[in-house]
Amino acid sequence: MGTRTIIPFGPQHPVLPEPIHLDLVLEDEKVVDALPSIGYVHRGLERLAEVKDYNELVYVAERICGICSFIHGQGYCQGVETLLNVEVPPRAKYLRTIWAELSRIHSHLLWLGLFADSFGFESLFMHCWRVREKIVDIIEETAGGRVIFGSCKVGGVRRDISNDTLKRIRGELAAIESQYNELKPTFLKDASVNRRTVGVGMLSREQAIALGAVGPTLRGSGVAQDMRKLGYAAYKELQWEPVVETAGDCYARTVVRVREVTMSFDIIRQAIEKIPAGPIAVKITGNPTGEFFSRLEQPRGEVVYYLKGNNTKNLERFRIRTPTFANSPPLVIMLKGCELPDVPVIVLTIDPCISCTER
Amino acid sequence: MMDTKNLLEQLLWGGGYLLLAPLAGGLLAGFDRILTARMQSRKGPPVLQPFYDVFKLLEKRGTVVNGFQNFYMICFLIFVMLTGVLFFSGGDLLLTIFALTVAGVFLVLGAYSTNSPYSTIGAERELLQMMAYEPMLLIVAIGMYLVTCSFQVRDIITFSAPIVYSLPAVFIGFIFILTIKFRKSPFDLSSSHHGHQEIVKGISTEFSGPTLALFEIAHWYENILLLGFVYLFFAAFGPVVAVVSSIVAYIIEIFIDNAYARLTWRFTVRASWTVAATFGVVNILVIALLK
Amino acid sequence: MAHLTISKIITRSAVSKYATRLYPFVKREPYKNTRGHIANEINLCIFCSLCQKKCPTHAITVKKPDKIWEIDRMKCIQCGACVDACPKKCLSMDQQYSAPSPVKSIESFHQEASTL
Amino acid sequence: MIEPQPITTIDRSELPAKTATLASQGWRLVQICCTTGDTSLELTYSFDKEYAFSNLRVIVPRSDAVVPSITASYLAAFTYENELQDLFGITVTDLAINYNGKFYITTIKHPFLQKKTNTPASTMPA
Repeated sequence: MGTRTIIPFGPQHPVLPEPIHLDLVLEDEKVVDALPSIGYVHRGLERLAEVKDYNELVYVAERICGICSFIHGQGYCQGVETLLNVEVPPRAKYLRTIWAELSRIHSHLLWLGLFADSFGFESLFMHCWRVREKIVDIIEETAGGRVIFGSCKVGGVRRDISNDTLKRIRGELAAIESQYNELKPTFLKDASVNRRTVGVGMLSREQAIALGAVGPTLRGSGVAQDMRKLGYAAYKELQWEPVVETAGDCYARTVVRVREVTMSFDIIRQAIEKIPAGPIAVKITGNPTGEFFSRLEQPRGEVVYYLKGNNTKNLERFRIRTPTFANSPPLVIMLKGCELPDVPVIVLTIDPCISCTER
Repeated sequence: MMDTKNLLEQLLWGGGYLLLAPLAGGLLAGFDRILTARMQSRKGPPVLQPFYDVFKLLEKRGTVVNGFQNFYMICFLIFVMLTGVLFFSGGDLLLTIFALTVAGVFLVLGAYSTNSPYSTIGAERELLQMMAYEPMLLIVAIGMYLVTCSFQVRDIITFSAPIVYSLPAVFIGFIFILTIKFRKSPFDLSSSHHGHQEIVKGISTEFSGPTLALFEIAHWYENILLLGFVYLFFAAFGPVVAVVSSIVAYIIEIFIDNAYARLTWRFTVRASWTVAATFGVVNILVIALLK
Repeated sequence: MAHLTISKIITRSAVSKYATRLYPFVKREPYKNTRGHIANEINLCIFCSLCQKKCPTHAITVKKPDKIWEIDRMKCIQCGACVDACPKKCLSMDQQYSAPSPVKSIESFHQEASTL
Repeated sequence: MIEPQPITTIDRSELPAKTATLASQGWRLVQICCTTGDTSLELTYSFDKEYAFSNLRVIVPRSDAVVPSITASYLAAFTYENELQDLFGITVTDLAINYNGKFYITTIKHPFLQKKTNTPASTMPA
């Protein structure tokens, strides 16, 4: 047994520049224990709901995180719409689906790049982000911002995408997808990458359920659960199946995300083909009452918004359970017994989004 | 016996190395950064950027955790320079390799002296890396001795036939360990490339300002010395071909750097010993048997 | 298992032009929808202060008696809620980003009395 | 799209037993949420099993804000329960991994228990 050292991992320099801190207890290079601490930049956004008009809160919800921004806004709006008993027009639902999937692609490409960086593959990192940039451009063209869409509102969406633009975007996406396909073999088949991911950070199916893992972390361990199957937005009218891998290691979680990007391209294509004409928003009257758990699938996994209205302009309670928060306990378990160089790799496979967690 | 002309020539080469190696090494580093950037679809910095960086580091205030740190770093630089002088003035190849090891040991001592967990792990990894590449370096020296019947660089360099013809497998093995020596992926273990990976630059974490500048300069000296080894394999083709071959070897290293993920130390040691045992030893046995 | 799977991409990148833009020298044309900064056609403004009420970050201050409309660029999040709310449509979303600044400053628009 | 979201109100003493049953049936812990009332705190424990969604609710008075931990059946609950301790001032007994108030380091103790006030514009986050 070697001497035990505690090596700090974060909050200043974790794999992705976000403030999560892990105290790694090492024996030589073996991690015997990992203790996470968060709360460095907690913003108390949940409390903001109690003093802000429920229409204004969309802007707050979108800014919970810069990467999964759209789905935060969407989840909040869906929650309020349910409390108000409002049905969103079909075109708005499709537009939400398209934007949500665009944001999933850009988030996954961002993750793939950071993941490559975690095992020291700089060129792969750069190339993933080069492809991602094209998606971000499409987002800016359609929504006005690179990552903050500002497009959702209670009752629908704030801006339309014309059918001509949608057709052109479909063509652009095909070109982007072929660029993306060039990168796939490096994640899936490259010997040096596989050596760093296969068999690293094991999480069994039973552990994943018991520890409350969500999203690709859960699906990488063989549980076919994707909240899009709940049928919000336009998902129930489109053809798709949750991506599942059974190995439960870092490689499986990578494969889940790699395949999900392809699936998102496909979902957008279907949505562009099927999108109906019509209004994009309905008028909102009244105040939210009752309580509702709005559950959506973010790029990082299931996100839960608990909304409780008391028939005033402000919500009584707005609680956000972000995917990274749920994936932290599995992370601690995965880290036990790994080697130091595997720490960044394992931390990244849950796709940590600390700004979400520090809502 | 050493006559005056010979001595003068040695002094010239040794002095020339001391003066020109940092220039060439810095330019090489600048070229490396541009080529790496282009491989990543970026434009990259100007070719003189490494010099700007070092001058900037030299201007900064030095912060040290332990007074010995600077002493060790200066020793590291001096020993790398000494090694280079030994090599370029046509000295003993074996002595060169051992002097280079001593230089490496000073670097490790410097990293250990800071007591930081990151540099301690970096230093441990550096030692493991030295373990990994040493056998192959020795095989290079032995192989050259078997071919040329001398350990003296001045004899090896004037040998009539290209050494790479006799030692092709040893050359491949040498290129393999060059990746470790150049601190490039997949073997950049002791100083991770980016500041935000698990050991935060590892061995050089606690060096800053002028001390870090010395580290960079030593690295330039070291790179030129290592390319000198490559030169030896091609010396008989004439200086132009040999220099071009060395540069091509460097480009191959940059390519490998950009095409691989970083691997772990266990794999590094296993792989480099396997390469040394197969490529190196087999090549040497063949040479020995044919003699 | 395969080696050098990325070699085709990096070789092609090495010999072709880089994908990055040399930003301060080369600027991309903003899109029509790009949310850059809020502009105010101050002479049309009626100082109803609806924008001030709707602004989620309280970046806008309307001083009706002085006919001054102020925006704190550092607080503004470019959501466009004020543009949606404006009854006279004098507020608009400009496509250029507001310039970065080391200090917080409030931009003031003052309506000349003569234009009314 | 509205799925049934049943909420069963139980007494806090029943909590460990109920969650143990759910855990053995393979339900996944989705979240624990606390809503502050004037005199009471309302805790909601949400579970999921193959898209089915179910909740347990425990209401405790503010003056006696103590609940048993469910980390015996759901280890992952430690993050939520530490959050309850740090933000809502609830004492969670038998907590497996207890940060003792250091999970969130806040300037105000138990910030979510503070009275709702209309934040003046000057203190709004920029």
